[in-house]
Amino acid sequence: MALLEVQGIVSGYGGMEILHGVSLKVEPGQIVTIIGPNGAGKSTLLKTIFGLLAVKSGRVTFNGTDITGWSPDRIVRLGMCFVPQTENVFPSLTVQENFEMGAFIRTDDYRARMEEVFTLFPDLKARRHVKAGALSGGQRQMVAIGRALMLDPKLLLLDEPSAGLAPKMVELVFERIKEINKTGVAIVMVEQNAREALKFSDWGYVLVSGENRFEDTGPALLQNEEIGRLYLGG
Amino acid sequence: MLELTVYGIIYGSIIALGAIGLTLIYGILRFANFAHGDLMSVGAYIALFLIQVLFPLLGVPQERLSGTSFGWPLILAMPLSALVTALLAIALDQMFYRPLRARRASPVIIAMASLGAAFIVRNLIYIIWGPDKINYFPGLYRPAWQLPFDVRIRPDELIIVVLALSLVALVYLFLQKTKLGKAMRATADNPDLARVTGINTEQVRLWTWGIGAGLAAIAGIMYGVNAQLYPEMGWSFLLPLFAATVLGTVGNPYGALVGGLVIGVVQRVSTVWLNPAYQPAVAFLILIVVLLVRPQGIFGGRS
Amino acid sequence: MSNEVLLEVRDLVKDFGGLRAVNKCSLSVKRGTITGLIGPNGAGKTTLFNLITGFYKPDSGRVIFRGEDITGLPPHRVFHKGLCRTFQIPREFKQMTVLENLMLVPAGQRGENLFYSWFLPRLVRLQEAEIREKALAVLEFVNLIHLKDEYAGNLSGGQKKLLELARTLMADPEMVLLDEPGAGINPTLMKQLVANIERLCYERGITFFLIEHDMNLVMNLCNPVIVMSNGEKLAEGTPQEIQRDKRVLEAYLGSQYRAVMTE
Amino acid sequence: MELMRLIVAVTFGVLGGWLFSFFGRSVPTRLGSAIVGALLMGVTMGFAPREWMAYLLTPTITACMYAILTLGLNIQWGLTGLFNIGVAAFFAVGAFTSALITKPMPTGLAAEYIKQLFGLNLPFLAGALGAAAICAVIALPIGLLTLRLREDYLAIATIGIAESLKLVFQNERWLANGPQPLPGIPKPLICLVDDPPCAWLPGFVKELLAPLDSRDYSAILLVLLVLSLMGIFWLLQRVTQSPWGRVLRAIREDEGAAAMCGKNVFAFKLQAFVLGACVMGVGGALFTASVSTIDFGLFHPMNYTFMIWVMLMAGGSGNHKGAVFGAFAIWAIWTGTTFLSDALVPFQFKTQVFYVRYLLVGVLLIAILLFRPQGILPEEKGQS
Repeated sequence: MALLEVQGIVSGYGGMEILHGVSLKVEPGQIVTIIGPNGAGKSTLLKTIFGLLAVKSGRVTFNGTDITGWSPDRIVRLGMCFVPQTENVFPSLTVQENFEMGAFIRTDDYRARMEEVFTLFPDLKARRHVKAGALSGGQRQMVAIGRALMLDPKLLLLDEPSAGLAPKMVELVFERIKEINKTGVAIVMVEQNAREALKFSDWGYVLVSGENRFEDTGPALLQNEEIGRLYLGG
Repeated sequence: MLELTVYGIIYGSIIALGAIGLTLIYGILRFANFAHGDLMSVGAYIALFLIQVLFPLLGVPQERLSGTSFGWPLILAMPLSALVTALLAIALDQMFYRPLRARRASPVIIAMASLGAAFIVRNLIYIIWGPDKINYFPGLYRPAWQLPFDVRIRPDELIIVVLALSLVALVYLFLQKTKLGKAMRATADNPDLARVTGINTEQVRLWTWGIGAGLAAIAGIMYGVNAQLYPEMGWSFLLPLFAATVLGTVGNPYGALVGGLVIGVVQRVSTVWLNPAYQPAVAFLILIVVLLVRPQGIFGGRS
Repeated sequence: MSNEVLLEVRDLVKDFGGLRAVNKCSLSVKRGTITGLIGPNGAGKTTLFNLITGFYKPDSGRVIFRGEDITGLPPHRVFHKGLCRTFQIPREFKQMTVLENLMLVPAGQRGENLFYSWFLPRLVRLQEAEIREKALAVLEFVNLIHLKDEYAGNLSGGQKKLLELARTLMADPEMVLLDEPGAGINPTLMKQLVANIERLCYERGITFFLIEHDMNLVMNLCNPVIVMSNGEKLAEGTPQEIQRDKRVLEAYLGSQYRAVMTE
Repeated sequence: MELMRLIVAVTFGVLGGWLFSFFGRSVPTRLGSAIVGALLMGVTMGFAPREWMAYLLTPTITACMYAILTLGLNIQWGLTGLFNIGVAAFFAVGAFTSALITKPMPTGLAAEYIKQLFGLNLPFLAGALGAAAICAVIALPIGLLTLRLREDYLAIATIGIAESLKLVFQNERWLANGPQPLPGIPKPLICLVDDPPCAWLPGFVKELLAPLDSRDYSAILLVLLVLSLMGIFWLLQRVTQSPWGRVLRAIREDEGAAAMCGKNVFAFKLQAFVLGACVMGVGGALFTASVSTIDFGLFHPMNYTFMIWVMLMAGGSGNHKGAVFGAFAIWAIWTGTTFLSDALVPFQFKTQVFYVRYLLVGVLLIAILLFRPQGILPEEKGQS
C-alpha cells in the first residue's frame, strides 16, 4: 500500500484554480521530488496535501486514511509534517525551543528524540541555545527540518529546502535529507535545484501548469532532454 | 524625589502586571484589547465580593496580618478572583472574538468589539456595585515604616511590589520554561507556522486570555488595596497600560514590565513639577514621545 | 525600436534580515520595448519591482527613470513620474465598482480637492465627465465594459488582472510594470491580455516591463528578456538567445546541470 | 393654527420626509416614502396635544446633534477606516470653544466666580466656525503623528487626547472655569422670539414672528438644528460623492494600491480625520445652543463616544444616510426606554436600570459587529 496517494486534486487560491487534477504516489521510505517551472503549482500541491488549502475535488489518502479536507493539526498527528519554504522557524525561540515546539503534540518524553535529531544536525547542537532568528539561512532550514522531525514522522513534505541558500549549504542540506531518509522517513520535496535533487530521488514528477507532465525515476528524468526545454518554453 | 520614585515603582508594578497581559494579547491575538482596563476592575470587584460577602459567610478569619491593612480574606481572594476573571475573559473570547476571528475580521473590528465588551463589563459593575468609591477594608489602618533617606513605605506597598515582581518572574519562567509558554511565544512569532507545527493555537489563545486576565485581576486588586475601587478605575488605567505596552514594544512581555515601571516612576516623579491630577496625561505624553522617536518601542527591531 | 534607455537600475541592494533579496542588481529597459523579467523563485524579481516603484527603500544603489533619479521616492510620487505597476495578486478596491476603480486613477483631479468639490462643483463635474468617458473607453479596450457597475470584488481572478491593467492605462503611463500578468488567468483571457499589451506598446508607445512565469507567453511577447538569479542580473538577450543560454538553464535547473549534460 | 405649532409641524414634516426618503431603491419609491414620512410626522405634530410636542421637541433636537457627530465619525471611520475613540473630546472642545466665543467676558461680581480665558461675545456662527477651527488644530498633530503608523495607534492616541483634555479642562480654572460649570452661554437667534425682535431683521419678518414669545424658543432651536444637520449632510454628501470621497474609499479598501494609483494616502487620511473632527466640533457648538451651562462632566465618553459608534455601526458605516438614520433610531430607542423605565421601574432600581440600558448598548454594538456589520443602510454602490 502506498504511504501517500493523491488522486486528481483540484485546488487554488480564492477564485484562481492552480491545480487542475494532479496525482501522485509515495511508497514508504521513498524520496519523491516534484519539479517544474515556476507557477506550475508545486507549492500549491504541498499546501493542498497538508490541508492548508481547500481541496475542490480529488482525494488525498495517507497511510490508508482518507485525509481529504483535514486540517493541518489533525494531519500532523497521523505522522506527516510540512516544512514551508519561508518563515519556517520561530525566530525569537532558541533552536532547542524550536525543536520542542515540533514535539508539541507529543505527550511522552521526547528528549531522546531531540538528541537523535541533534546528531543529524551536529552544527546546530553547538547552537542549541541560540535564537533561531540569529542563524544563517542554511542553519534555519535545518532547524525547520529538525523541528518537523521531532514527531518522528512517516512522511516529510519539504517546500524548496534549498531555496536562497549558497551552493555549499545546498549540498549540506541535501546530505542531511539523504541521511534523514535513511532513518526510514519518506520525503516529498518540491525543488528548484532539480538536477541535484533528482540524482538522489527514487521517483520524480514534473508538474507543468497545474498538471502532471512526466513521472519517472530520478535518473531517468535527468536524462530526459525535453525537461530542460519545458523550463524555457521551447 | 526618592520617595516619589519608590511610589512610582509601586504604581509602575501595578501597571506592569496589566500591561504584560495586554501585550501578550496584542502579540498573540493581534488586536488592541480596549477592555483590558475593565478586566482589572472586574478582578478588583470580584475580590470585593469574596471579601465582603462570601468569606464572612464561610467563616474565613477576618484578622489583619500585623502591619498590613488586610488579612487572610484578601490573600485568598486574589487567586480566586484571578481565576474567575480569567474564566470571564475566556467566555468573552468564545462569545465575541472567536466568531469574528473565524470570519477573518480585521483587527480594528475586533478591537471595536473589545470596546463593546468593555462597555458591558463596566456597566455590570455599575449595576451590581453602584458608582461610589469603595474600600476593601473600612477604617484604614495604614502605618508606614520609616526607611533611610526620608522614604516612608507602608507594608501594604512593599507587599504589592514584591508580589508584582514575583508574578512577573513567574510569568517569565512560564514563558521560558513551560511547553505552553513556549507555544505562546511561538504563536506570537508566527501563528501560521504554529498551526502547521501542530500547536493548538485556539488553546494557546485561551491560555493567553486566562493569563492576561488573571494578571489584570491581581493588578486591579492591588490598586484597590493601595487606593479605592470605582467602576471607571480600569478605564483610567487604559492609557498607562497602552503607553507601557508601546514603550516596551508590542508583544514583548519583558518590555511591558520595563515600560510599566518607567511609566509609573515618571508619572509619580512628574508631580514635583506638575499638578498630580495630570498623571494620566503624563502617560499620554510619554506615548507621544515614543511614537515620535521610536514607534516600534525600546525592544523592537526594525519593522 | 529606439535605443533610448527609459528605466535604469544601478547596483541596487536590498536585505531582509540576513537574506539579501536583491544583490547589486543593474539592468536597463529601453523605451518602446516589452521587456520580460524571468528567473527562478526567490531570484528577487518582485522585490526589484517593489524597489523601483517605491514600495521598499533600497539599502543602496539607484533607480533612474527618464534620466531622473527616483530612488526612494514614495509610491505615489513614482506614479506621477509616469511609472505604474500591477500586483502579482490583484489588489482591486473591492467595495467599489469597476468604473470607480478606474475613475479613481487619473492624476490632477480637481475634485480631489475639497475646495473645488464644495465651491466649484461645475468644474469638477466637467472633469468627471471627461474621466468617465476615458474610463469607459479603457473598459471597452480591455473588454470589461459589461461589468462596469459590478463591485470589483466580485470579478474573477482573470478579470481582476485585466482591471489592474486597465487601471494603469487610466494614468497614461510612460511605462508599466506587470507582476505576473498571466498567473491564474484562463487561455481566452490570456490571449486578450497579450493582444492588449502588444497594441498598447506598438500603438501607444507604452513601455512594458513584466515578470512572468509562463514561458510561452514570455517567449512570444517579450523582447528582450532579462534573467535574474540570486538577486542579480544573469543574462539578457532575445528570447532565442535566452533559450540557448546554458547559464539560464543552469539557474533554473540547478548548479550541476552542466556537469550532467557533459557526462 | 398658532405660529409655533406651524413652524414645528413644517420642520417635522421636512425632517420626516427627508429621513423616510433614505429608504427605497428608485426615485419613485424614495419620493413615495418621503411623502409618507412628511405627512406622518408633519400631521402628528400639527394636531398632537401640546404636551406631546414638548415631549418630542427636545429629543429631536438632541437627535439632530447626535446625527451631526455621527456624520463626523462616518467621514473618519465609514469612509476612510480611521478608528477614533475620542469623539467626546472633539465634541467637548467644540462646545467650550463656541461657548467662549459667543459669551461675553464676565464683569463685576461674576468675574470673581467665573474664570475664562476669553469671551468674545460674537454671534453663534462665529462660535461654530471657531469650534471647527480649534478641533482641526487639535486633530492635526494627532493625525500627523499616528496616521503613518499601524492603524490602532490612532485609536490609542485619541483615547489619550480625550483623557488629557478632560484633565486640562477640569483642572485649569482660567481656561473655562475649571471644575465649576461654565454658565451664561447665550442662545443663538434668541432675539427672534424677543420683544422687540432683532434689529437686523427685515420688517416683514419681524411682523411674521411677532406672535412668538420666549417660551417658543425651542421651535427656533429645532429649525436651527434640523437645518444645520441637513446642511452638513449636504456638504459632506457632496464631497463624498466627489473624487475626494472616492480616494478615501479606495484608501479604506487598500492603502498600498491607492498609493500605487498615485494618491498621497497620508494627506488624504489627514484631511478626512481633520474634517471629521471639525464636524464634531460644530456638533459641540450646536450642543451649547440647547443648554445655557456646560461642564466637562457632561461630555462623558459613554454618551458621546460609544453611543456615536453604536449609532454609526447600526445605521450603516460608509453611508451618510445610514449615519443619520442610525443616530435617530438609536436615540429614539434610548429615549423611549427612558420613558418606559421611568414609568415602569420602581424608584429603588432606577440607577440599576440606567446602567442596564448602557449595558444593552454594548451588547448591541457587538451584535451588530457579529450579525450585521454593514448596518441597516449599507453603503450605496457606485456613489461617484
